[in-house]
Amino acid sequence: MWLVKIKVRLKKGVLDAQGKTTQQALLALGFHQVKEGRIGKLIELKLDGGSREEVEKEVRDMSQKLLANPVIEDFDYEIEAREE
Amino acid sequence: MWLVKIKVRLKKGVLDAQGKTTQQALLALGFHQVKEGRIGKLIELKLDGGSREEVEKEVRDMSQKLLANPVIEDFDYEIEAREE
Amino acid sequence: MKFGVVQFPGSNCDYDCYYAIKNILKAPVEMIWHKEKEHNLKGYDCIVLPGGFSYGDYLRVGAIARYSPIMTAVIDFALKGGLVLGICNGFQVLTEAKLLPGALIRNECLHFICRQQTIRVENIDTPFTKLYQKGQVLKIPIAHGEGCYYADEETISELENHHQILFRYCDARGEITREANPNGSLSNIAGICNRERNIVGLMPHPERAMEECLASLDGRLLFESIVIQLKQRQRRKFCPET
Amino acid sequence: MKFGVVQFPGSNCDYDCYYAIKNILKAPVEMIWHKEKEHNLKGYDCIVLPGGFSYGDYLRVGAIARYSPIMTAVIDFALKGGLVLGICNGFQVLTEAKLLPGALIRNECLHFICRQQTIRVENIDTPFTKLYQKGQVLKIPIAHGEGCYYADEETISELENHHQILFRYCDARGEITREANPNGSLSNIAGICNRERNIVGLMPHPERAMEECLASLDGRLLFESIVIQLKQRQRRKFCPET
Repeated sequence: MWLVKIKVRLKKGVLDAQGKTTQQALLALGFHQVKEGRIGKLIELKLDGGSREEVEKEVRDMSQKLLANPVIEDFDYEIEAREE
Repeated sequence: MWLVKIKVRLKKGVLDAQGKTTQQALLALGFHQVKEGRIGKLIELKLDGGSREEVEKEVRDMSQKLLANPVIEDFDYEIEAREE
Repeated sequence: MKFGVVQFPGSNCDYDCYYAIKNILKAPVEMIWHKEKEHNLKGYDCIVLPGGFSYGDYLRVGAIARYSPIMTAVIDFALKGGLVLGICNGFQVLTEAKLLPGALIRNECLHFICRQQTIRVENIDTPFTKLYQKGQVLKIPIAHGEGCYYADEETISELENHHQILFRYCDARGEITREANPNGSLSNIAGICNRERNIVGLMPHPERAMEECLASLDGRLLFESIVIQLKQRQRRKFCPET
Repeated sequence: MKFGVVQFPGSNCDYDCYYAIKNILKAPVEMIWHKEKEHNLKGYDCIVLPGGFSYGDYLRVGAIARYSPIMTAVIDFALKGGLVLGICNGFQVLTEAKLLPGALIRNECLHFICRQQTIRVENIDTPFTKLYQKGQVLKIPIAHGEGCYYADEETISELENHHQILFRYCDARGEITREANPNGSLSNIAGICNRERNIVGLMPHPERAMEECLASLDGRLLFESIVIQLKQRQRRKFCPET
């Protein structure tokens, strides 16, 4: 069993309205040190079987096809082996 | 300057409709190995000044107040020092 | 007697509420802009948090609206016993502000739901439901993507034990079934109140079920319950001996 | 001649489109359920992807709908030259399916916008806009939370160079200004087509601006343009010598 953590972030240059609003809300709450806020997705999948290399190939493939939109998003990932 | 990565996940037991739908979409796309899918948030903040301890205190505080809702979500975080 | 309807950026049922109170109830009502930090809500008797997509539902539904400047006054007003009604997004804001327990999460089904829904009146011992009958089945529209009520088991038991569940999703005959639950809410919960019974949140839109042309009048008694309650309060104020 | 309107789970403007085509255009139209994998869209001349919140907008708007079984047929139909119109969520699905360039992201302003909007017709050399006049200002409602058009600079230049920008947000006098831009779209883009001009996506809802009672008739010419195009095609088919 593999645990895969895929992090999907808006590309630099793409307006992150949610991140900006959250930063402003933090400032309004008195957290004046917050210089920037960005919000991405943390997608965690459990995958069956295969070698690490196979899993890695699958993860790239599903990220490019569905999990991230390359027009606006970048992704990276971590793969961990897990006991059942 | 500090870069803080806050990961907000739905608690175990809270229905993750988005994660489930995404898993089903991956299965429909032929990624049959996907046994579970969960979707959380990756909140990345840049913070000014302070010691690591101070930043950690701030981050806990803002997570509890705004970034995560303890009724349905858990959070953890990483703090990295960054050159300007 | 005066109602106040709070407007957040992204509120879109604010005028529905305003219209319902002013033109159908014929009760005094004013709009209150969310930025009014210094507002103490003096002179208001019931505050309505209307539906919509406040702040685009960023982060979590209701999360950012909860820290709007006006909310300090709303919390203060509520904790002093003022009547507060949160509808749809307003219910979400009330849970985020911890004025009501639990949270609203994404619908179990895949999508935003917008349709007529039957709900059953579970408790009438509140200023918001006194004119209904216990067990009465109402037809009230729902329109939400995040209306699945969630709380831990302990909280749900507490809600039950203190008769805080006011409305449950039901079928046309009033049966509380899994099929009649549109969004996966625990215990089919559609609306609750706090233990003091002056704060109510519900996902259905009673303000959209108050005229013949909208296919149901079942939302009317909710607002009329409030008006009667406020009139009684007023009378008590002027004739304290009664 | 036949229109088809695709229904995804969470589509909610499907009946608006169906009604507009059937009752106002008086053209043949059928609903197509998203699960119809084997559907080859034979007999259809124009496919409409309607607005709504397909699959609750999970992951990204349009992302999951894009992999619905019916989309294989839609892509095939589109690449063979069939007319495809994506409105609002349908536009988002078309970009996710890469039938149109770019992406739609969250509105720059904080919230879901629902209002009348003026847009300017930028190009009339398409089957969807031929009955308009270049520069004409239309009043068409918008209703979206994720309508901010984004593409990299190169793509925007290409869209310009190939006259693929069909509609831009403008003020009442037709000026393309920052203030008239409701959602932060690059170059005020409200609608585009592909290079072959048979696939169009736009955020405004022309199907909601086709009757007097809806305060604008400006959406009508879009659908009537399609009908005229299809009639011409049909004529050519039967009298190939003309």
